Amino acid sequence: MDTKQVPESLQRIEVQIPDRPLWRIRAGLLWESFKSNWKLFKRNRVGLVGLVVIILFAILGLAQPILFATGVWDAKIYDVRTGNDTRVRIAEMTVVANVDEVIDPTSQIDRRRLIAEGENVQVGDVIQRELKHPWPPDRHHLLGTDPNGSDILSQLMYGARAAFGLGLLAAFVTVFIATTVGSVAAYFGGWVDSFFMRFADLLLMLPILAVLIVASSFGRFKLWHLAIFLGLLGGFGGTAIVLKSQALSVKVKPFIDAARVAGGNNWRIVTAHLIPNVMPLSFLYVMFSVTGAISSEAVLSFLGLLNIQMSWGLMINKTQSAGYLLNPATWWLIVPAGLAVTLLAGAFYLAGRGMDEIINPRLRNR
Amino acid sequence: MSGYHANAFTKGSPLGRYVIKRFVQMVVLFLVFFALSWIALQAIPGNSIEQQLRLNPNLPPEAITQALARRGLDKPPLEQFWLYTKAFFTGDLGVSWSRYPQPVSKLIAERLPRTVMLFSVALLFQYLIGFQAGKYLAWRRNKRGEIAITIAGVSLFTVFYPWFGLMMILLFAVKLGWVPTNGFIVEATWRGAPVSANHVMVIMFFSLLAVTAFIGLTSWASSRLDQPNRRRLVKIGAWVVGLGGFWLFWATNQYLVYAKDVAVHLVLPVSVLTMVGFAGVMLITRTSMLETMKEDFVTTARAKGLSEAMVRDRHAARTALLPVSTSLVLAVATVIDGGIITESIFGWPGMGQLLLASVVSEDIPVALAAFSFTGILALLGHFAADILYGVLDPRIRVTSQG
Amino acid sequence: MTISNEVSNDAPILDVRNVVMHYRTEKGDVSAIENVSFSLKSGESFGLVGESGCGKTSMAMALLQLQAENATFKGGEIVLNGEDMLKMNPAEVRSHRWSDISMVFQGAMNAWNPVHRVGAQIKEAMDLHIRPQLSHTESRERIASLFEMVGLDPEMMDRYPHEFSGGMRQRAIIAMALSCDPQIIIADEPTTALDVIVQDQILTELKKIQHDLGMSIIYISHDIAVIAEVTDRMGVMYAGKMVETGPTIEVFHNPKHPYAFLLLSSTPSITGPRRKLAPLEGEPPNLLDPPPGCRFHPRCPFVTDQCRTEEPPLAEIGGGHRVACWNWESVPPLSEGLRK
Amino acid sequence: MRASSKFPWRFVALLAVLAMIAAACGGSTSDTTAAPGDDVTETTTGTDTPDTTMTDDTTPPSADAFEYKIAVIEDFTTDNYWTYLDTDNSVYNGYLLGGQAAAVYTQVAPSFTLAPSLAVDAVPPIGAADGDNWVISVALREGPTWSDGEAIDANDVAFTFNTVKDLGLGGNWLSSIPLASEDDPTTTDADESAVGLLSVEAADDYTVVYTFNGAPGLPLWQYGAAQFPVMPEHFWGPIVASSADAETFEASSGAGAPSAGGFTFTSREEGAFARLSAAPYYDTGAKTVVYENGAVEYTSPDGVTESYGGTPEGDVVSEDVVGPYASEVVFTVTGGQDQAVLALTEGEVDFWLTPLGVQRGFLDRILAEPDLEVITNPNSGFRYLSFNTRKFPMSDTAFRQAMACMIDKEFMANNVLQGVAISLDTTVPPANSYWHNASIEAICAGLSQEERVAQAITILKDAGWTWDVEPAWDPDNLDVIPKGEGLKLNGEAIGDLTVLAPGPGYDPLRATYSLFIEDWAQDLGIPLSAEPTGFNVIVEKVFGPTDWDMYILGWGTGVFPDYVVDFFESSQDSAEGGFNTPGFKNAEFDALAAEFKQATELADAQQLVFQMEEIIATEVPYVVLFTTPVLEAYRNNLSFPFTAGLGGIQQWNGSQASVRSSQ
Repeated sequence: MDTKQVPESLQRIEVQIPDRPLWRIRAGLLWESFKSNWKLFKRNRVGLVGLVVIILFAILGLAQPILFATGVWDAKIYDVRTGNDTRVRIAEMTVVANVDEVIDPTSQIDRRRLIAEGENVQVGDVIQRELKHPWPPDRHHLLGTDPNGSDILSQLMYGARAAFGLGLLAAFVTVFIATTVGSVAAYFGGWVDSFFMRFADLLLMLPILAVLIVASSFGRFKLWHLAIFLGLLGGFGGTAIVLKSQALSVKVKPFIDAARVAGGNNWRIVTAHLIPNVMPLSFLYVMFSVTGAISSEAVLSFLGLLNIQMSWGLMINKTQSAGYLLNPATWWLIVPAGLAVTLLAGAFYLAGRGMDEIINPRLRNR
Repeated sequence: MSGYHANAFTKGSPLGRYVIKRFVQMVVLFLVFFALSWIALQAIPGNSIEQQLRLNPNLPPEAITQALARRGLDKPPLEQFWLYTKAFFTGDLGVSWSRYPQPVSKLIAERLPRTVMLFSVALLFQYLIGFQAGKYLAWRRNKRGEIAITIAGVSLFTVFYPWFGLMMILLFAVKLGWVPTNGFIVEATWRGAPVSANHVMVIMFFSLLAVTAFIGLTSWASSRLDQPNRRRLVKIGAWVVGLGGFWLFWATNQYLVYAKDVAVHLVLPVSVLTMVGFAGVMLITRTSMLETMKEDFVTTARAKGLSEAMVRDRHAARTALLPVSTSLVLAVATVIDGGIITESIFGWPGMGQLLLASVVSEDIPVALAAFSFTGILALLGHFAADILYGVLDPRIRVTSQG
Repeated sequence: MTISNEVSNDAPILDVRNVVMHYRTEKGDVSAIENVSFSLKSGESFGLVGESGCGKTSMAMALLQLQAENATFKGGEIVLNGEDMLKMNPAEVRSHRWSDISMVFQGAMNAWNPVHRVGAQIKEAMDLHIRPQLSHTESRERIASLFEMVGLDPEMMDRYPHEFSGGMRQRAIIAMALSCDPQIIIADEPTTALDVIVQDQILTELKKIQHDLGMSIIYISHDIAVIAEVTDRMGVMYAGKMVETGPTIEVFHNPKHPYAFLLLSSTPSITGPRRKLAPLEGEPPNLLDPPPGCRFHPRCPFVTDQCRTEEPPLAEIGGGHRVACWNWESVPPLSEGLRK
Repeated sequence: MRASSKFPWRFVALLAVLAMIAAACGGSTSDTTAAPGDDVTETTTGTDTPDTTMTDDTTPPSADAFEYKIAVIEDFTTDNYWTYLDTDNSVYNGYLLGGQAAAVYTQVAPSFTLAPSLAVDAVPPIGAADGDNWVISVALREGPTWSDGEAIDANDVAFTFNTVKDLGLGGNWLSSIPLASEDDPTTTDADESAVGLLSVEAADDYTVVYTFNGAPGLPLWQYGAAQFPVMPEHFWGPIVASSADAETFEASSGAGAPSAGGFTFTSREEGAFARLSAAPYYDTGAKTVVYENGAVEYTSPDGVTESYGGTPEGDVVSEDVVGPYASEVVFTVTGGQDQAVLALTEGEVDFWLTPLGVQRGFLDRILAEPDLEVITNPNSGFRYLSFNTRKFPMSDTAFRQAMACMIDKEFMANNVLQGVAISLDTTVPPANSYWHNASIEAICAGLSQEERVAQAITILKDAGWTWDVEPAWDPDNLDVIPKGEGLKLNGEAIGDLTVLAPGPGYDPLRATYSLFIEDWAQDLGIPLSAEPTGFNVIVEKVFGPTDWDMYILGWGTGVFPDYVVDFFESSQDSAEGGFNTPGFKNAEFDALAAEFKQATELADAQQLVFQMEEIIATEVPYVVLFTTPVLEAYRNNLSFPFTAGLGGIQQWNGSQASVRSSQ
């Protein structure tokens, strides 16, 4: 339709005096806007795909404590740290000279492997042999076990919780700081603005990965330290700049002047008027920050630089250091974890993009 | 009627003032960055010497004190900082602690060409492909395939990169065996080579730069030609001459066999970097294009009877190029940081690996030099991005002066 | 006030016949242009007036085939020099754009691409349409003369749009619109964003150019006063329909459609006769679900039962003045105003 | 107007030309700048081809000459032997450069038997007192030469010592050349009485005189100064003379340095590869046979047979006729372990030298190749839990013993860390057979979980510990229920304790172990929590201030067990810069340690080590946890003189001079 702006001179606007309490009107409006936004979001398949994946991972993360609590899983076997399936799987195997000759890998074994594992036998011997970890997926371990005999699915679930915890904490710290900094800088301008913006420049300058490596060298760098650190970097850095420009566009709106004329003090104007209007965009950046945080953690863990008990990145790191990395035969050690990082980070990003098309008026095509 | 110059850059003094102001800001920022980096690196528990010598029980304790003294670590921290800063700003980057006593500048000179080689090629492909893909994606908005391409693009953009790289190695290097798994040269080829690998890479880089610059600039210039036919001819000519010249240059080059070896090793890392990086460029371009396409001037261009391709390329894309080119400049500035993972995965001994190793081994002179290098690159990158923005968007030129 | 222009009696160069255009949206079809017809003769100026959202800009865009992607034509034809534009393929349409119909856009700032020089943007159109192609020098000379014609310093052609003031940009747009010697110029709110003095200058400029070059202009505006000032004939659109059309003097002084009547009553006129101002109450209808019968009936003070069910045809009432209203005879003369 | 229409053309043309020029110059500038600054690449990648040295007629028959291709996963950082032995002492530099030094005495693979190399006497002479000092004079053989034909003589030995002393070289030189304290410029007044080398002089061309400031024992003399690496004076002398200080000297290139080991360093491309070329070797053709009892039978190239380290008895462990057989040793630097395995399986290299050992996960891929062989050997090192005995409750012996009792090493090795860890009870591993005290058994060894809990409770009770809630084994749940609570010694409760251990990203084995230790301690009511901590942080903490509780780390050790003294002697307290991190103080141990340092007979030293180990096993300042096997993989056309031995083939740089190819 004709979207061009035309003075409203030809129209007459009727003002209704509300007879309901203000909060109900507000709640109603909020609900309405949520409903219409949800409709828009739903139409955007991309965002929906992201949301579905996020929910799936949330379920995965929540399932683990339930499995332990209900006794479906025994902590001695399924604990991600000390869990260890000590059941013994015995196979009777003939010793051969080379696995290439092996027709049935469950009944024949390379003599060199036995030598490497400290047993000296001759070709042709038949031995009783315990199947060593990692075990391929079976009904006890849906995604198999790792070289230490602990369950991959359980680790994956734990990792999901770690990723959510880290990602969301980092994102909220980022957005909390960025919203505050952005609004304050936009509203007060002057040296406050200069200070924060130069500080943001400084943070943008940092080689992020290198800085994280330095930070993780401090030895006792825990997951939540990382989350807050990432949150600070993002919150005072790039996100603050984006949100400041949003706050600037809100600041020039008439209702801010009105509030000022009405005698609102600065702080109240910032908290009651500026920040709420920057909020929608902030929420968008929550999504993108989560993506960044999850990837950062995974990279650091992958490089073996974080001293944490379990995470998806660490699962890959452990696979690599134990020598199972480029081995298609033990795919369950490397594929689920890598895929999980990719999917969850991607899902938050997709959901963010979905929201972007709603929140960012420049992208709306209607 | 030669020349109505409205170009703000020729007006001199306001821009000059702007540059000076920015330069002063940059210097201050760098000093803060430098000091903070030093403090952070210094604050890491332990030190390089402890790491090297502490775990040899046969060593007398004097060995450690002596090693510390030789590196100036026996002095109080503030004095160390002062001495180091003084030397740094007079051009002396000091000697490495973990590879004592090799000069830091030598280590960097050794690593830098490799990183530049890898990432210049990768960035070239990323931006060429990403920009084109983003253009088409925006143009196809809400059409079939857009969602699929977007999801594929986002997946590549957010893929857990180290893992993805390893999977690609597994597929293309291990299973299919098409490309080498890692490294940048093969010993057998280089045995008795009359030239160092860095030398060959420098030549490769500049020849590539020359060809890219030639083709790019000629194509750009051709868009100013009036007749479509001549325009096409010049464009094709540029490619033929550029690539032909490139071929001729290398076909007759005595180092061809070495360059080929490096090129073969470049294939996989560059492909993976391109796959991961182009998606980001594509998404930026798409967003930027979508914004641009809502502008009235795109309608104007259509009303003028321009073909869709011309509207897209000359008007929508030209304007959408702004954020993309800015991101290119910033990408160049973060190459070393990004190199950490890529270089670790593909065994490419460049600046990224040097940075990682130096931080892990607490080799402060090397780490600080690498940090400073990235910091300077980032500062110059931001500066260049601003200037570039001004060049590409005439609206900014005026405001940046005022 | 009258405009002295020879109006040729030749066959119309542009004939819009019963065009129906809908926008397809999530919520349903929006009937944006419903059965609109008008024609334009060579050298004639025609005005389209109406509230925002009445379909006049959609109509203008339809003339250049620049309608939004979700627009569909349900019927009618737009005949340009004997060819129906609705039946042309995109390449044919493009060849007619600017060379036959050019446009002066509303909001001149945004109509220019900020990253190209103004001259280059004009030259781009000329390179495309003028055959044989002009040399570089020739193009620049032509642009210079166009600039002089619209009252701009020729040196300005090497500047960027943001270096122009609003009025200058609009002049430059006019220069660009003229650059390929089109038969028709569509001026879509050519003066809306400008201040009054500049508005007047631009309109005068346009009139002069039309006079000098003898081209046809379609003015589109929500401001009936502007239309009255510069056109020979005009049409009033309401909710996607043409409700009244005729010679400008006739319509302006003697509106017979209640909407036109109310519109004119609500507009103070310096040039026209004194009259009482009356407000236009209510809002335009939702075009997703237009009211049955006459689309104006919910707001119409002269409404009858017939209006609510039957759609009035656009009927001739004499002197080329046509009105789509069952009760046009009840509409009082403008000078009397609306009796409450 | 014309001008502006042509402008971009000119601009483009100009830029294109400039770029081409830049391309051309880019090459030439780097050419000229590289040459002076970088002697290394200039001389090494230059035209002096290795073929000229190959054609030298003193090299072994080139009939089976082959390239010995080795993969390494980390780059070499220097080509200067002096620098390598100072602080650039990475194992990789060792692989590359370690073979080029000569030595007066040496240890023979794989039995580590002490044997003469340059020296004439089968065992190092004891020497005699000379006033306050102790003087040992060693006669050298005439005949050994550097690869460039220069004789290796007493001047080289003295030169090496003087260079280290005069230039003040540090790092690991000081562990090979124990300078007397008075002459050590960095030492203040402390420890001046410690025995060290005062001087090494050449009495004549083939007599070296070592002067100590006191009587040296085995650690200082036979397993110390007698084995220090000797460098060629004729090559390094001029460089030393022109070097202002140690830094300049160590920054110089070692390319072209003559070698005493069959290979010389030829070239290196940073981050890619390095090469050694076969060179004339004075010992080529010599035959060394090592017997089961450690005795060595050596037949020189001219057929003279001698034996060292006892009379040959039992089976032959290794028989080796020295080459070099390979024409080149080519090291390829691969990006990581996976890439090294790929290089191995794809036939690009013959052997993978890795101090980490081949990880178990790689076995599948290696064994898929019929021409690859895998061997396993014990590692010379151990991982351990250390208690801070300066602090309560770790200061209580019963507490430490109870903890040690709870730690079920067999369970960990067999069930949890299957095959990647071998349970260990002593700091000297069984594979170091001469020094290993086989009679030592860990506390509670062989007991079940249930018995361990009971035993630990008894140990604690006997020492006066009490509980609010006493732990008990619940046979139904096979677990300790209830867990202990309120553990006290004479009313003194235990505060929260932390065990620092590397995170799973650094070492999954120790990380896992620490979690189990946490569980076991909590069973007893000890409020212990495992904290994954960066390696550098643990090191800084435990060698620095003494406010930690427990930690888990590992030691890589040599064969000669003088480290036992370093780790537990009270004068070596880490608070004072030593290696005794537990702060262990035991008069009996200190006495044995002092005696050990003065011992000159192997048998005496052996008994002393046995006794010291017993004290450690009872007092448990360390709980020795486990060691890891070293897996190595090589192409089976290679033949090594031996494949079984402590530390594996890599302990001997991949037996560069003795390896043969069956092709």
